Amino acid sequence: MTLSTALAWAIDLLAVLLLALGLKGLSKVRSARSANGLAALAMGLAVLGLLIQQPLSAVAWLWIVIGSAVGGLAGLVMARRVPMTAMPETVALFNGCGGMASLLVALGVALFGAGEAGLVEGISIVISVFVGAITFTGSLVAMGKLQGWIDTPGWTQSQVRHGVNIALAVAALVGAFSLPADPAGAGLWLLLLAASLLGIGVTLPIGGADMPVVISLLNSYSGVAAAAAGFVVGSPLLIVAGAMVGAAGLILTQVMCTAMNRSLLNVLFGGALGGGGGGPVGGGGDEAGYTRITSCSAEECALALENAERVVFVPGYGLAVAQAQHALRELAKLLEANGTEVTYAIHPVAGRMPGHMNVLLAEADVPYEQLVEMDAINPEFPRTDVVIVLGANDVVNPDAKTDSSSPLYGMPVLEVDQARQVFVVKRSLGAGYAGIKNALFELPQTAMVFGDAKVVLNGLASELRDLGFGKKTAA
Amino acid sequence: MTLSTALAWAIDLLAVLLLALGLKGLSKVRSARSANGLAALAMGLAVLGLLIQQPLSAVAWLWIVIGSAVGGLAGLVMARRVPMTAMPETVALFNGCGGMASLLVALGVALFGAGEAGLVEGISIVISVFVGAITFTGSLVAMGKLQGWIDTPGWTQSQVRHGVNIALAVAALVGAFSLPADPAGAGLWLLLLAASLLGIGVTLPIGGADMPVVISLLNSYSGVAAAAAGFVVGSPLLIVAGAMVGAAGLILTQVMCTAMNRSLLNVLFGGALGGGGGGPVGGGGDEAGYTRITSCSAEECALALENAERVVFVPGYGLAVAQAQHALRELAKLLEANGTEVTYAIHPVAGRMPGHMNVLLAEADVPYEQLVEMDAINPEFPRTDVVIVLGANDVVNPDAKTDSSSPLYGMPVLEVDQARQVFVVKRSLGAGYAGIKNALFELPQTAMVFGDAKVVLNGLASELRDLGFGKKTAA
Amino acid sequence: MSGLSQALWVLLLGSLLGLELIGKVPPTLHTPLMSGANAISGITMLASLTLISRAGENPALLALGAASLAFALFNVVGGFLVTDRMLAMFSRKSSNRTSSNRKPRVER
Amino acid sequence: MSGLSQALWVLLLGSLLGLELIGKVPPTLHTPLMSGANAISGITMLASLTLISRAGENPALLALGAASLAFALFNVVGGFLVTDRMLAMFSRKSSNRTSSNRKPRVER
Ligand SMILES: NC(=O)c1ccc[n+]([C@@H]2O[C@H](COP(=O)([O-])OP(=O)(O)OC[C@H]3O[C@@H](n4cnc5c(N)ncnc54)[C@H](OP(=O)(O)O)[C@@H]3O)[C@@H](O)[C@H]2O)c1
Ligand SMILES: NC(=O)c1ccc[n+]([C@@H]2O[C@H](COP(=O)([O-])OP(=O)(O)OC[C@H]3O[C@@H](n4cnc5c(N)ncnc54)[C@H](OP(=O)(O)O)[C@@H]3O)[C@@H](O)[C@H]2O)c1
Repeated sequence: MTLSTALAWAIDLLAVLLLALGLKGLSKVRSARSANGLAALAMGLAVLGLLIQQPLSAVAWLWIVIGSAVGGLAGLVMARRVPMTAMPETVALFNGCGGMASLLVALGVALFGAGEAGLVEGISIVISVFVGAITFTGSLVAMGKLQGWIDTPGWTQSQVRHGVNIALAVAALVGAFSLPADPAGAGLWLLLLAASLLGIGVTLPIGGADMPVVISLLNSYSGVAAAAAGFVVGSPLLIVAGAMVGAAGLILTQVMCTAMNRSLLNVLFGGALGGGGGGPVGGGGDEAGYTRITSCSAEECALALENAERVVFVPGYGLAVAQAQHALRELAKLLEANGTEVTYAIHPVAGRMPGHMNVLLAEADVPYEQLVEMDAINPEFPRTDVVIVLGANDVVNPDAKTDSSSPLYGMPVLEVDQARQVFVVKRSLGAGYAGIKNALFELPQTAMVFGDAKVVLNGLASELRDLGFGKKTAA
Repeated sequence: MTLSTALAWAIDLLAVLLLALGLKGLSKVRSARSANGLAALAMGLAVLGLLIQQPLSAVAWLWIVIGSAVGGLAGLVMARRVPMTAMPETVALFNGCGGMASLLVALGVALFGAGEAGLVEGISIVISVFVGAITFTGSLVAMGKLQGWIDTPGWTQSQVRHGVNIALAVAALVGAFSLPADPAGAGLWLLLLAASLLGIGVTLPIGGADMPVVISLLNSYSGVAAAAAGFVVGSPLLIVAGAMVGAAGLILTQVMCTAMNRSLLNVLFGGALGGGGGGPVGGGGDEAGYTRITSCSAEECALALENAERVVFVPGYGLAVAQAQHALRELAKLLEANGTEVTYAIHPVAGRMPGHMNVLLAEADVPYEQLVEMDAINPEFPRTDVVIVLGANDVVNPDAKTDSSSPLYGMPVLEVDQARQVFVVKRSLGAGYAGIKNALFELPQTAMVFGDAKVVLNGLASELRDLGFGKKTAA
Repeated sequence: MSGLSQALWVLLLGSLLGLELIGKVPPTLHTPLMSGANAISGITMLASLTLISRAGENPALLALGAASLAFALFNVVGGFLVTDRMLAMFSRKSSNRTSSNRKPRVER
Repeated sequence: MSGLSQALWVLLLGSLLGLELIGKVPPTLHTPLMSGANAISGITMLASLTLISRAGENPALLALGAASLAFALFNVVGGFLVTDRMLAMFSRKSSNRTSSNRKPRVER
């Protein structure tokens, strides 16, 4: 063991330690931000350890600089520019590129024989290519669906897709088995093509609303791809880090499913769910089945707000879609200026990604103290005068508590039905993500205010101004 | 990779998985017992994996059978026979033997060159011998002190011991460094001797009451010794399992220290603490400093019990020492037969080992439902008529809540001072483990009943029988 | 003990560690954790660097390696930055007290 | 990747795993956990077995190995049994309801 090997080894060791600490810290609110920094530091260290150990030619350095500059800069710009609400698709894109990187390495080794040619390396190459390709195409499809660029074709909702996917998997397997005989031959390309198509075929049928789960799963895959690449180039650090991320991603996927009351199998093989899930502009769906609905105008709602002392806003997916967070903030300011107590009830899985509402309202400069978590606000509803539900549906469905046959049964919800008066702002009687009726809409204390969330909020604000609100602050 | 190697490898893998699951499960009440079985199964698997891989001659088998029979049988008998209350010393003995096993393997390899002779093996042998010897002698001393066979010599409480221990450590180092030149020479014996003495020198000054912590630490060491033995014979399974136990033991040691409000450094280098810590028959100590003490006879106490509707017993270390658990159970039965509600308040660190009181009372057939954990019983004290504190002291000290200068400050205690009447049964005004005064004894509602716990309890029972208790059940 | 068996041990232990590290994550942290873990999976850039270092004078291999490196670094740099941005949002404690007293902004 | 470096990786990862596995242990379980972990540390019997298998015809080595095996098995067998005995005490739920209604035993 030379000095530089020993040093490199110590650095690798430290890097793994820091990575583990980083992953651990990321799962706790307090430490999350510094843990992220720690993980980044660990990555830097790992690169350092590698560079110490491997002598590089000038040409190699040139290519490294070019590659880093392009990738790093693109990442930097992307990370700065992208709007907060587009986080899931951004993560999907990053993730896909990670898978692509593992894939390219494996291709390089296979095509040009830049590694040992043992059985282990062979298997590792197959895994790297297979998982890397699935991760890449799957992530891109996930991103496309979240952005609304890609629709869910009809045939993917039928049983046909299972047949297609199985055929693709078999094709990939055939390619994989013909690899040992001819590492750089047609088998490789068959494997690559089949895996790429499989990534599309598996992700395409899944509803846009389930995408965070899928992305988390694909993220776990990209860890596996990294570990496989570790076997290909013989780097224990890469194996450890890849395995760690792969396993952690799996757990996170499971945790996410539990949080939104679904099973992973159902997400993967159950097809798209709910009316609102197809894309960010989704909605509509089955309006039948409601009787006893009271609807009211923005004016009536404004009158109720005028007399209220305590108002709670419940933002949901619809608010995000309508991009109405700023309008909401303006309305809240008017009320506050008038002495009304305003808070926001944040359900953990409101919206389409975990933490969606925190991010959304933080973007509109809502003071952090006014965002109240579900467990803290539920006991407060009985002494609340007016609740305004803004494009939320499932997260305020009282059936989740009472009706054991409901698909939502067991999911903790915001108990807005306890409040004196409830206004529900949405465009129609359409269902939410879970695609089911909401008993809240039929309660006597509930009134529907139909319309786009942003339009209604702006309307409410101008009604209030007409009532003399906001004069003082505007002066 | 032949088939048997692959099989052995898969078995090893499974064994590590089960070991990890076992360790994890052991830290949760529900799963603890099955987790223990899982870990045992894993050990069996590991042995199987090894036997598959290594062909053994008939002679080898003979020796294996002899060794297993002797060790296994002794372990079986010991585990069956030993009284529950002697658990810490039993664990210490087992642990010491584990260290001895690693030590013997390393000696065998060093003396007869039964392994490769690289630097790594050399270092591993040194570590195995060093840690193994410390574990062995340290554990035996710990056991001796817990059994009351070994006293704490005066000089070990002075600073001299640090000098002696440092000298021993240096001697061990000298021996270690002379090993590479002559693996089977004097250096080996110097290392062995110095390490053995060091184990004694480090453990001897520590008070008997701190022994559980020390045993847990030594247990962690025996994990390290096993991992080192893994390097010596080149077994990754051994390395993993040893490292896992070593690390887990360290964490457990830390957790135990926290539970009894001490720091590990203080335990290791602070010397014996408290009057009652010297051995199981300890006690006595500083009786000065109390004024306003009310003492009363067993008769008066019995009268109070006669009129009580709710009685709570608080067992402590003194009850264990007096072996009075059966006497307590008899008294409780008399009261219950009379319709009195009887419960036992279990403080997590009452006694001298974690869970001491559960084990003690379970041995006397006290129904499980009557054992109430601290957090559950504390709110009940205000509506309790009579509390009888039996040889407990620190765990009922109200200063822990109020006096920030107290060494107990911050430790959660049983709030018996909230009850209407408190009787404290102990032999004198002597201090407990922490060696401090107890403000409880001076409270107006407290009365002391001086005497050995067993004697007092028997006295109370006969007083109650004189008052006509137990007639019905006896009939 | 062979290199492969050891590498597999490393794989197994790394996975077990990963399983243990993520315990109870509050839902608000799911997205940042996902994105942070994703950034870490960009560690595959080590493989890209190794490929480049082994490429010698082979231009195709060098280009392939550089492309792989670019993809990986895009993942890493973007991932960490975006995670940090998100976490900054989550932890903005009471720093907006003042901004809530500012004059209402003109609506866009 | 050399054998040593890999063995050290295994050591490191095993330790990290051990650190993670033990989380919050209720005090009543400290003793059983200690004793269970202690039994596991008797895994060193694998080394004893290896020593015996490599001893060939060397009687001293065979005896040493057998002694080591005996010590280790004493640790393992005794450790697991004693842990089980303890845990049986902790979890005896309400099975004593009946025994509490038995006639009082004669005091010893
Ligand atoms: N947070 C996550 O990580 C996550 C991830 C995946 C799935 N989910 C699931 O998503 C659901 C979230 O519940 P949620 O209450 O927030 O949403 P939801 O139940 O999906 O309901 C959203 C409602 O918003 C309305 N809406 C849509 N566009 C609108 C617009 N422009 N203006 C006003 N209203 C609009 C829709 O009704 P109209 O069509 O009638 O307007 C719809 O009923 C839960 O079931 C959760 O499990 C959450
Ligand atoms: N559970 C654990 O794992 C563990 C381990 C190590 C240390 N500790 C520590 O030990 C302490 C436990 O508190 P504790 O209240 O149970 O015990 P304690 O504070 O040590 O007090 C025990 C009392 O029992 C009395 N006693 C001794 N022999 C007796 C006899 N034969 N009959 C009647 N009374 C007798 C003693 O007073 P007299 O001498 O006046 O009779 C002494 O004051 C805590 O400080 C804890 O941190 C616990």
